[in-house]
Amino acid sequence: MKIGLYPGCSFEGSSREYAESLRAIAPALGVELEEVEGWNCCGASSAHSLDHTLSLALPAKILAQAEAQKMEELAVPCAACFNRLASTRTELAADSSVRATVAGMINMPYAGTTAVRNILEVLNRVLTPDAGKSLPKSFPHKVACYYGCLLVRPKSVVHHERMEDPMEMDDLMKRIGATPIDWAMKTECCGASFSITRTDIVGRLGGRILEDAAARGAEAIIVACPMCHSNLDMRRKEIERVVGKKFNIPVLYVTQAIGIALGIEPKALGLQRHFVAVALEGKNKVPQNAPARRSAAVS
Amino acid sequence: MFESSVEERENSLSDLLLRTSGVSVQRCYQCGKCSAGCPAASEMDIAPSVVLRLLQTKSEEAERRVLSSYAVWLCLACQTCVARCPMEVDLPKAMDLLRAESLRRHLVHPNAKDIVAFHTSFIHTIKRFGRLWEIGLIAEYKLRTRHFWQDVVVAPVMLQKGKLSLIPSFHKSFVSRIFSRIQKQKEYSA
Amino acid sequence: MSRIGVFICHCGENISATVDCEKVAKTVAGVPGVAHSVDYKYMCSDPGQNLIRQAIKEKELTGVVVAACSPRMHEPTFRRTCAESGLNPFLCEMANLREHCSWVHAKGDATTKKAADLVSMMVEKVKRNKPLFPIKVPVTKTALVIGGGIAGIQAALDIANAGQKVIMVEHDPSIGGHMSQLSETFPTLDCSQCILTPRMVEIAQHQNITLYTYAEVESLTGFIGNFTARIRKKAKSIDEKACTGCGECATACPIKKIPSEFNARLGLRSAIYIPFPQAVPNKPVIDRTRCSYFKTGKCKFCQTKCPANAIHFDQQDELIDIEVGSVVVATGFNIKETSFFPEYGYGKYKDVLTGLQFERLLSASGPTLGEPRRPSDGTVPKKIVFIACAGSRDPAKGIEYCSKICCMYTAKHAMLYKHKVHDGDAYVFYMDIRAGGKGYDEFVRRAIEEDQVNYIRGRVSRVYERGEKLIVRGADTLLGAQPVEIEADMVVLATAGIANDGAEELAQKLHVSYDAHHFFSEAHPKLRPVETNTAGIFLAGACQAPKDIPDSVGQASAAASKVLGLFSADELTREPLIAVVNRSAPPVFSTCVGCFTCQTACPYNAIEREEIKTRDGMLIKTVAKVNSGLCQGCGTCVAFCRSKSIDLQGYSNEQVYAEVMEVLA
Amino acid sequence: MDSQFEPKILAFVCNWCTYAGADLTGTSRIKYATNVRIVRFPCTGRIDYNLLLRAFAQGADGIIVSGCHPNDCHYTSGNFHARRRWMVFRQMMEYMGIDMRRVKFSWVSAAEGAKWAEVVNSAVADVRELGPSKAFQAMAREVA
Repeated sequence: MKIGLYPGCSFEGSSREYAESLRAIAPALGVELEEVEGWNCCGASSAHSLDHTLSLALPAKILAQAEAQKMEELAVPCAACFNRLASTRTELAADSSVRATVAGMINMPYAGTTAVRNILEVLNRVLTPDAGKSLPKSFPHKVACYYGCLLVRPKSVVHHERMEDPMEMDDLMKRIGATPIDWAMKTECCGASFSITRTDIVGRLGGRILEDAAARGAEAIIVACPMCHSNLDMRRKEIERVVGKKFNIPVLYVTQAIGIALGIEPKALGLQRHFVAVALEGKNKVPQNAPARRSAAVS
Repeated sequence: MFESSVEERENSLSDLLLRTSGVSVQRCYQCGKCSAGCPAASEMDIAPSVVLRLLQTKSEEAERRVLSSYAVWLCLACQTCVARCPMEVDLPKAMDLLRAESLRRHLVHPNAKDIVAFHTSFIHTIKRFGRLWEIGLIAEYKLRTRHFWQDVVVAPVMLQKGKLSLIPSFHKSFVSRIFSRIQKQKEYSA
Repeated sequence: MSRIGVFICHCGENISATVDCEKVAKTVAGVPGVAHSVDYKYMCSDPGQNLIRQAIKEKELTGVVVAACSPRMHEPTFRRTCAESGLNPFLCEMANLREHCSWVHAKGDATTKKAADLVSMMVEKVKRNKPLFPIKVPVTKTALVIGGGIAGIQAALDIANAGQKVIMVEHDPSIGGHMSQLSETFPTLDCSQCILTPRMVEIAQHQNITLYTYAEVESLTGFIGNFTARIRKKAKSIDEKACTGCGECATACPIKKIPSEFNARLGLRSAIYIPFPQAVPNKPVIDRTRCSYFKTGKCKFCQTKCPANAIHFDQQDELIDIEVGSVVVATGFNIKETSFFPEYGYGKYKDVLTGLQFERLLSASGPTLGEPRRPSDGTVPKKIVFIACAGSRDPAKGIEYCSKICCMYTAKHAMLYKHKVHDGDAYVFYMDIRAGGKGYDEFVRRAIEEDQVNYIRGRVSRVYERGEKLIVRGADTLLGAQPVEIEADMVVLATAGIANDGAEELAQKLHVSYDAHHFFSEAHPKLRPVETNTAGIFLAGACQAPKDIPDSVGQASAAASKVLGLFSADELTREPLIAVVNRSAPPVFSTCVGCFTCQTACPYNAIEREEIKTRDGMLIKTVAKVNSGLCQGCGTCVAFCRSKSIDLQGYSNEQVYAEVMEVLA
Repeated sequence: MDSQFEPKILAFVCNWCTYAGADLTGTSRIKYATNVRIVRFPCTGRIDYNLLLRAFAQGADGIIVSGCHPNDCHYTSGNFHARRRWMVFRQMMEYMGIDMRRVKFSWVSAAEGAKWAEVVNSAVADVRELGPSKAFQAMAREVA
């Protein structure tokens, strides 16, 4: 399957391992990723916090570029970027006059023909249940799937029918042999946008999440969002300070978990980049060599 | 304590909200479900549902209270409130507009200066490089806020773990042009 | 040649002030066919009416036009006057000179001219009026009551005690409805079953009442006074005559793990079961969807154990046609399940209950014998949170309306809990307390002041499990909406009251209208609250909207009195202003070509097919025929008829065309 | 000063809503133009639109058709049928050269006395604008 890719800024910096792990598993899953040329930042929470037009123009530019490259679908690994792009797409679809203004701003034609997909949608499509069977059930770990806010809300943009209790990541994990736990913090906010400005809030909110996951015996928290990851991993010290407790539970990107299951060696998945050490290993850990990958490959 | 006035004003914030973003604050029947679910409510000086109540009064004083509140800046845009609101009042959308107004009317709450500084720095880096460059962002943020010692722990580790790039991936791009176009249009409409 | 008499009324000054009545009388006197034209100060007064009576006799009038006030005011008066002097009342029409002319126009020629026009229009109409005779329809003095809850029971008893026959159809194995599930009732806290069961028994024993349980209305045809209902008696697989209700069968039944409907799924029942100890009738039924014999063809344990060998696996559904004169719909309501609230735990937390489930926990006949215990581990909850408006007043979830009963039963629940668990804490999250009703607000105050139930004004955002506890995240809107977090042992949702499943289909079977939420609609929200828009069909209880017991009982008695009023005469008299299909001599018989467009147009299914046959039964043609009992005289069919074969008595094509032509002439 | 044109307006109304509404206009003594003549029907559903044609042919200058508001019909659905049939029929009338501004379709309930006066007055005003309805009459005469 060939699909467009909008990496998003963090892919080049704070969430490198996400990029690495995604690129590492892609061939094994038979996914070919085509990057949006000369992509720009989506504006994140800052743009829509200060300037509505800007918060539309930046994502619109990205979508317009994707259209120019004839992409039918655009995979967006970062949940925050996904949400900005999807929101923009919805708002522009709803109002032709806004569409016109924004097209003027970015000085590019915009039709809204490119669909926006988050990483879970994409992975669930390639790792279909039967494809899943052919996957090694070799990630035998108890995991807490953490979705956060932006993969499931708001209704008007994401149209998620199990908004309060999403399951798609849990399903993915089951397919690679993990046992996802039923926990309460799946979609509670981690305070992402205050990572730098109000670290104390991040500490409190992140604390609630880690506590529940740990209390229910999860060996790892699985995420699909660089913001969530940096808050729960990089900000671990602050969290521990606020909660007054130590947690050694690692936080993995969904792509890393799959990578481990596929037997891809840790370095290629960027596990060493985490602040909280990842001790998890795949069952029948295959040494990194081509045949192993091919055997795991699904087309 | 302020007295809520009943006198109807032209171009009250609630009218503005309805016109520009289609959010009707009058729909709110003050059940408080938003405040109950809001992860930042405990930090806020005015709870989300109270923000709506103040806007419902349409009184100048109430609106000033909203625009100069810390609450509007503490909204995480996590969308929990609107997701569960029985009347489907899109608070996060309203918050965006309220922040913009708060800036425009120079009513930003003192404690919110850092948050504003962060957002501004963020947008500046994008304007300059088209993409986010963490070090650039942090640097500018620190200059704006003088929080020089914050994150001295994290940053080096990030560097060493290769999570920070010292040179921005430079895309002298169209983005700065987008900014100027928006600026022009603003002056035009103003 | 018709001889029309015209009588112009001054109505004191009301008409004559702006209309020159004499002039009108003179002008109209000139209209061909007018044999008599006078004006008088008060036509509705005795002397005025006498003028009419005399003229009819002396001038041998064939029609009368009274030009006075609105016909909606005095038409009956003057038609009676005519009838008294031997003129068919339907040969009398009124011209509305007051409301439609003198009161709305200034004095002047234009006004007088209009008055004259209005009168001559009526003259032209009356010339074409035909003598009509009131329609008499016989009344079958038996009422069908659908639903055996408190509303149905009340209506049935009222009708039966007044000496009329009642047939009650209940869809469950026992009558009693939701009230039989309740523990104690607000605001007096008397035990629900204690006041209900005697009435249930009375139903079963009343000589005027025939009871069909485990039965449904298959169809309803006919019209007021003359309905035919087809009842499906579902096979109970039991010979009710033989069965003694000993209950051996239920004990014998190996399938015992079926969630009990009566206990709101908190208790279990067997596949052959009596829903609850006080059930009426107190005979079991076999739930064929669960019974292992019906599923696998093996078992029959119950049959072998039955001392009366009353169990018949081969029993079939039975269809019964009954004649009834009137119908009372009392099918009640239902409640939303907790699964409606993902944010409150998707119905996956065992200790998040609906109000009805909590009633069962409080009820002495319930699964815990009246002790509130957690379904999860059987412990007594020490801290319990009640959430009002769970689903009601929630447009986002598709229910805008207030369910009306929740405020009161929530107060009752909290109160009863405190009575049973003295050291327990009860919290109620509410938006408004709607306690309108005799002694209701006092009741709520008692819960707050005497029983120290903690009322917190605010909606709950989320409920989730942490260990043994349920974490309830709410806000106190009276304290600036500051967040409140309660570690509860049990959460009770006052879920919305909704229409019963199948309400829509039933409404369509009965041809009664229903609202967007499938509650049945009354004919008029204020002045006709128990009638439906179909004559002879009445509403009682929560099938119309969520109601508490007093309201349901009140409406039931009201419906009963409507039925009794209908049954007070042997015949119904109806105005003959109805549609008719023309008939003519052979070989045409009727200009109707049998396209039956009229049938699709008629709101009352009043149009039937009639086959015209030769003596030796050969079909000549099929034509439309109006059922005079069903037709309400709207005339829609007339407008639809392509061959102008169907016409409306009193508003015939001929009549209205004549009116129009006259005024434009 | 020349006398202004006084149009002949016919009003076909239902007995339960608009006729009663017009009664209320009377009892509340609200004044309106004398040009209108009301013809009473049980329900707008009863109105056969050929009657409108005949009326125009006979020299009516304008016609008002008025009944119960949607869902308020005494016969539950009569007014809907009227409306639906009207949609079809109006095209035919236009085709026959009748200026549709001469026909006013309105909903006046038994409680809307004032509204009835407005309906009549605006109808009279509009038709006065248009002047006498000649064209169609002429045509009708030819056909006859």
